[in-house]
Amino acid sequence: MAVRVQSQPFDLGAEANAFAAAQKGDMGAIVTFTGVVRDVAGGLQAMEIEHYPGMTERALAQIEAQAHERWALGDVLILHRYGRMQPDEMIMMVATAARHRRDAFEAAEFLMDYLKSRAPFWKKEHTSDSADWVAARDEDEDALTRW
Amino acid sequence: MAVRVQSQPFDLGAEANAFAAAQKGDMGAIVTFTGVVRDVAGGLQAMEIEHYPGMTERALAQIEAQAHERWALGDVLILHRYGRMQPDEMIMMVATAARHRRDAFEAAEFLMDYLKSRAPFWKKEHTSDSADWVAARDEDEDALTRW
Amino acid sequence: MTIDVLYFAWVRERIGLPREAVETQAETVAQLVDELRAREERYALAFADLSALRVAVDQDLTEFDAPLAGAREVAFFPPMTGG
Amino acid sequence: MTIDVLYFAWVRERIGLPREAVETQAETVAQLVDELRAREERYALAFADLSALRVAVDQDLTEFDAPLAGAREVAFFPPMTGG
Repeated sequence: MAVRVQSQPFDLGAEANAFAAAQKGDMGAIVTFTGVVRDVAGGLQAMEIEHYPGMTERALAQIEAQAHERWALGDVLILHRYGRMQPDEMIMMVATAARHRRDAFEAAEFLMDYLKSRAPFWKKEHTSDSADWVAARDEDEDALTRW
Repeated sequence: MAVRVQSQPFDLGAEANAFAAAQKGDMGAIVTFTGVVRDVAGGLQAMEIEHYPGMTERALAQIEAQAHERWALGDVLILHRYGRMQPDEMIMMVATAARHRRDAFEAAEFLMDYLKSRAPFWKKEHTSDSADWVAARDEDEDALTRW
Repeated sequence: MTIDVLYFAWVRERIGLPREAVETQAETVAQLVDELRAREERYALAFADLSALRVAVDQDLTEFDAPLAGAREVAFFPPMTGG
Repeated sequence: MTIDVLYFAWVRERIGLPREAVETQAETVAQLVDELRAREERYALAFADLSALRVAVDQDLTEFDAPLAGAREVAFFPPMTGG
């Protein structure tokens, strides 16, 4: 079980290398997903992420446990930040290890789909003249029907 | 276009960080896949990868171009080693960047499925008493029917 | 019974506080919501459209008709936007 | 015409060399294979089962009935196992 919720930045490269080095046996496939703060509409000054301490860790651990039940996996990492971030900063990452690439890919997509809509994080976008909570997207909710 | 074919080891963390740092605009989703030499049957001493210089780069560039046609992507990286490797060494990686996570995931899976069966690499497993060419798996060929 | 009631994101902003202890006899989340709505305009506004809200009881997502027996913590918030 | 013929993996090992220049009048890959098979036992063995082989003409994967007109390089190898 590796779930980390933190406000500090993380180093994708260091995390990916440490995750890969920890895999034993025949886990030949490693997938990572990284989410980055992007300024889609223009004018974004900061992204603020609020979360629900306690429930966040609990929800992420449940999502991770479900992934282990559904796919033959080695380790799983879920790392998610909260607090204030600048454009181009990394928000979160997941990593999966598996013997077969399909399992590693599917499990990583599953983790992303679930944590998008089922882990208690809320994004707020700050521009020079406004601060708006990001609305949940129907397609994120719909993505859960795949699983 | 970023296709690299090399015998030297590569550093997943350094590659992932450099790839992420190069993304501009609204590419908020980054996926990496890494393949590692695993000793599945026991007794593996080395994995040797032969390739077809010239055709390899050409085939990988074609696969990358197809991915760019099919998905809305930022950069794509395909890095594949040849020569002799020890268990736990990294063989290859791909990285994709996209605005939407589904595009980044699907493109990475597509790249993997195609390079498994359409790029001219051949693996040979060396144990203490034998050296055998790895047989192509039907499921790798079948995987191409998804796309 | 006393329940810790938590608010997040725009629910927190609209109600104006992140958490409060609520003395209640509500048997379900929906009854608790009705009690909160009756308090003040800011609560009525925050809970105007339940379809725009999610609820967790003791840190598990649940529905508005969920029972509150034994619950210690109830949280209200908008649909999540992590990742 | 003279064509560079390349062999990889176990095809290379069975034939015993990585590449050779072949003088041929073959009009298709299949005709070139027939000429090679007729040379020596090691060629006949390497090309015994075409379903176990793949072919590239000028570095593009193709079929055994592909024409050789204008081709400079033909490569024979087993199904690929990259990744």
